[in-house]
Amino acid sequence: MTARVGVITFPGTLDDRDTQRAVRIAGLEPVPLWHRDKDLKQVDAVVLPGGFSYGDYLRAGAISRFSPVMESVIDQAKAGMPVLGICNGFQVLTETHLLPGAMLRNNHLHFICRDQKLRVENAQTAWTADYEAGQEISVPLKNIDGRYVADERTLDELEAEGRVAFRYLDGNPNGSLRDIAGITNAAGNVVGLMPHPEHAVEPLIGTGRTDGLGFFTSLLKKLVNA
Amino acid sequence: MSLDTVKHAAETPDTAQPWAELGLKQDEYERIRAILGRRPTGAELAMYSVMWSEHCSYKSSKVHLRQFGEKAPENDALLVGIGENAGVVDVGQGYAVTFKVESHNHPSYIEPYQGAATGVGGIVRDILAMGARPVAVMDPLRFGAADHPDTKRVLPGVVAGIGGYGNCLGLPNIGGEVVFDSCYQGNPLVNALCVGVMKHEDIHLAKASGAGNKVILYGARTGGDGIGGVSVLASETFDSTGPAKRPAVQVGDPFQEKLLIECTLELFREHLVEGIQDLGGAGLSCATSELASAGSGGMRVELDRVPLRDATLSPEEILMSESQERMCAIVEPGKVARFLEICEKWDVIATVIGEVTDGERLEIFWHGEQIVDVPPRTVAHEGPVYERPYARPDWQDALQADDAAKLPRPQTPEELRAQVLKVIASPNQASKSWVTDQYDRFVQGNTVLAQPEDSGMVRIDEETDLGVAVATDGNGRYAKLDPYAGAQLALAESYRNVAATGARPLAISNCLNFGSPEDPAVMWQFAEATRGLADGCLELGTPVTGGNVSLYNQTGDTAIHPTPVVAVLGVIDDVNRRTPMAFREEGQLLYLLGDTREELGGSAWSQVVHDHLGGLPPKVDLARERLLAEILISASRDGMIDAAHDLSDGGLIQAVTESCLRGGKGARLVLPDGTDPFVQLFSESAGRAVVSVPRSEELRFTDMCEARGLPAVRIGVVDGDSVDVQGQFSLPLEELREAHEATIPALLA
Amino acid sequence: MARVVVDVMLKPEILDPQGQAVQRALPRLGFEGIADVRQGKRFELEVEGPVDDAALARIHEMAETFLANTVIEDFTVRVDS
Amino acid sequence: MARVVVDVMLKPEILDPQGQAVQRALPRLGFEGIADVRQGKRFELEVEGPVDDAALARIHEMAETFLANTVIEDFTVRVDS
Ligand SMILES: Nc1ncnc2c1ncn2[C@@H]1O[C@H](COP(=O)(O)OP(=O)(O)O)[C@@H](O)[C@H]1O
Ligand SMILES: [Mg+2]
Repeated sequence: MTARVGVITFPGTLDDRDTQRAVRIAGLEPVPLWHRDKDLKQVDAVVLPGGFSYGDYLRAGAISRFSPVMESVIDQAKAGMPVLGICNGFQVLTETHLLPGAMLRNNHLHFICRDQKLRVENAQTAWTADYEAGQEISVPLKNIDGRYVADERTLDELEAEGRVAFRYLDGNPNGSLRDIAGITNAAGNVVGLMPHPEHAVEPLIGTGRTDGLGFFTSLLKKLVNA
Repeated sequence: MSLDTVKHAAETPDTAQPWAELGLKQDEYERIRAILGRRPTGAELAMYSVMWSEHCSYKSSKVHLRQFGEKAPENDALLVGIGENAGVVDVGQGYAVTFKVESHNHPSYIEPYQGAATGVGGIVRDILAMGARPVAVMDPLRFGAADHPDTKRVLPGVVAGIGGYGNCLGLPNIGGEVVFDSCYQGNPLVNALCVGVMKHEDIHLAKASGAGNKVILYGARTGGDGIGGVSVLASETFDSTGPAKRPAVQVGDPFQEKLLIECTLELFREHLVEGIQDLGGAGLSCATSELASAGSGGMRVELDRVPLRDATLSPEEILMSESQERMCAIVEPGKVARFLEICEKWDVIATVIGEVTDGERLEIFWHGEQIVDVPPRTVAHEGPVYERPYARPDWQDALQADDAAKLPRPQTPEELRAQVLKVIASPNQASKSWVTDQYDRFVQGNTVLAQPEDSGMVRIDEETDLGVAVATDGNGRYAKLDPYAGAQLALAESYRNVAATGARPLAISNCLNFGSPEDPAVMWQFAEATRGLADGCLELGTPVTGGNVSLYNQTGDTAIHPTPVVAVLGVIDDVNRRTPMAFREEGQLLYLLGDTREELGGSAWSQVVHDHLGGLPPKVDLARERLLAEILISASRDGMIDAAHDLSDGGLIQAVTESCLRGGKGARLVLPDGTDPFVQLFSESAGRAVVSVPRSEELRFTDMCEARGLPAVRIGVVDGDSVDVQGQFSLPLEELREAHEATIPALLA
Repeated sequence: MARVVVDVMLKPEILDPQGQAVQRALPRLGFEGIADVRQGKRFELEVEGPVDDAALARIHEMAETFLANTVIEDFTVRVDS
Repeated sequence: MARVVVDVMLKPEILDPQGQAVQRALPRLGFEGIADVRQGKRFELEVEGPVDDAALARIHEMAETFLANTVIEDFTVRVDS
């Protein structure tokens, strides 16, 4: 028996099918979830994929946060279910305050698409256990609202508690404070990041690297070996 | 407000009408009266004027475009040809691919962001309307001089618009072009291409048949977009205070379009659609008349049911509105409820606005009163056709006589080195990553190759690894020197680019960007270019599946260079066998395929070093292109080469530099004995490519080339961290990279 | 230093997808009774020196040629009190 | 119908690259003497019914929970005259 991973589609979500594919490649069972349904179909974990939900009008993630499915996700996340927000999904997680801080327009004001080097700072979350702390990985980055900000106190707290999960290497692509690419909640079950691990799971496609697969194999180990 | 009904028109034959303001000629207006047997109503006049415009009717170009059908090569792969929203090609395993290039030139000059964004939106709806899921976009772009202040306004806006719209739709951008030339200063060219994939049985056509079937308009509400021109009608027909100001530009909503795509694909999946048409230029006028014209019966539309964003719109304006993100579907009555349900699921507004009738007329009503009663064919398909006069311009001979061979050449290796750096760093030859990094090339998770590779390639089947490759090319400088050869060179380059990645070229689409057809010299360029393209496609066996014509790209009396842009689509059975452009393996051997002649007319070197355009473009040899393509495809299939890059503008040194930079490896070049290094490095002879061959494959590869008669010369080896031309100069990769990559950011930052 | 505010809004006849998205979301969030929402930009300019008629005229010109695209947008200029 | 305007600006301590980009471009366009530019959002809400204290309170709540993200933004609500 394998674990079931819900992948949410909001209106304007783009990377839902890609995320389902990544989940499948890792040996997990993807379960499509629709924004209007509160029912999480008994999944063991949830991924909020990238895209431009509601066009990112108003603010990225601001409108999706109020969808029915998010009520259930918030409840379950608080109860310990693994939740991963990628790019737009990360933005939704900050808007819901499951993760602290906020995401703003890149400091250079352009959309940026590139292969991005990261350091995995915390290898103990539900989504990073398959990496080593300090490991360097490369996955695609693509966004226009990717600048992570939070007040100094929050940043210090994140650092002190080891909740900065990923940091940008070889150049900060968007002005994110303290080079933060992704963070986790205190319990380590809710993780959000701007780069796209689901686009780095097959050798031939995209950047030609599979560095992103570890997110999903981490989850598999946690859920199936638990 | 008085409504100009059909009845009223019949009773008031002498009412003066603003046909001239709407762009109609006197004889065209007379023809409309003859067709109808009375004067047209305001609404009918609106429809005819917009549908008989150059943009919709192709009245100046039609007689020339016919060749694409008449000279079409025998090709079993063509499932749907010219005339539909886009052509469809069989790529095997039950899959069909549809692709097309469109232009949004003029709007992008007025409002770069929205002009370019809505250009992407429009071509994506064309592809969707064929029944396909859009899977990638490309954007061939041309701007004025790179250092002109207005280019700083237009280019960033256009790029942001293409990215803003395409990224939000989730379509990977896998290639395009960025070209600078002062001839495009007041007329930037913003062409956009979309590729879509479907199964054969999913092909949909734009026709309305089956009396009693419903006409459903769905998508965005209709507003006053893009109808600046028709306001004249409203002022003629309506209250004395005059019409509200109507915008001439359209604003796009990519989020709405994304919903429209997913919603439409779900409608197709449930087989709810009999016929479908996107709304683009000429809006509802076009969609209703084309659907009815292509179908078997007539159509009746209740125009007052159209959901509006602006309640003050007149019926004429509603008919002509170019509001974006709308589609029109023909649906069996029993399927309407389910259709509306799916639209509701996607938050897409859908309204039954009429039905297919068993008559032969297109009839449109406004609150119960008839305002249109026309034979739809006369609106949509039987518009005017012009045989515009054309003549070879009197300056053509002088231009061709001004041979680039006479230009002063570098005298020393140092001078040659400096000129190489200058060309590599020139805006046209420099890296375009400042542009392409603003486009998502990863979304959908099927991108095998994207810019700066020779062609974009996407996987279309995850089980079998079937893929398609697309490249776009055009060279206005060549076409200016000789439009017939220029069009063929664009075709040849695009074809070569597809083959270089290992894909087999199947079919083409094109966008013909020219000046005013009322100028006989421009019309001659157009006639020559279309003739060249049609002859070329026949010889290469790649049919034209569709395309677009953009005329009147000129400022005052000065036209842009004739700029035919050609997109070639190819298929590759297994994307694992694709050939990338990067030199990655030290020690691999570099072979130059094809013949290098002294051909500098229209070259990058002549432009960058001498600001010169004259002489003849490189010679076209399509048989050679075919042979080269076969070799490149076989070599990819049998694993004989690890990298390939086609040679085009900038010549050998440009290609080698790009492949070295991409792979992060240098090259040592040893040019053939007794040749002129300058010519070897900068000539732009067509039909060439450079490949990187593993030593273990050398014999097999050279045997194959020899057996098939393709010249293949060993010109060097992948080695070190500079590009070293023996006996001439050495250029460290870092210096080349700096020269190549710093130019565009410096110009636009 | 004085502050001048330039408000830039899409012309009424131009589609405003952002405003629409906000408006459509409101009922779901439990906010009824908002008939229309338009979203635009607000620029706050800190002006050195006196904000006299000449300065305002310059800012007006700046708004017209740069801050707004008058093909699709209207703008207003006012001194913040 | 009454119009209520909600202005949303980034908090002063948050970097505003859009405003900065505008400011940097001004001298090149020949506009001197602007010491700082901040760019924010302006929402125009058309309110059905009377804009009394209760309505304004609701709009205030809407701004606080939805139109602005108070982690990074400040807002003001006012009735347009
Ligand atoms: N506007 C653009 N959008 C996407 N890709 C682009 C664009 N401009 C250039 N490219 C890509 O950059 C690469 C180099 O462009 P170009 O020099 O025009 O290629 P070629 O010489 O093969 O025609 C190609 O992969 C092309 O697809
Ligand atoms: Mg090429």
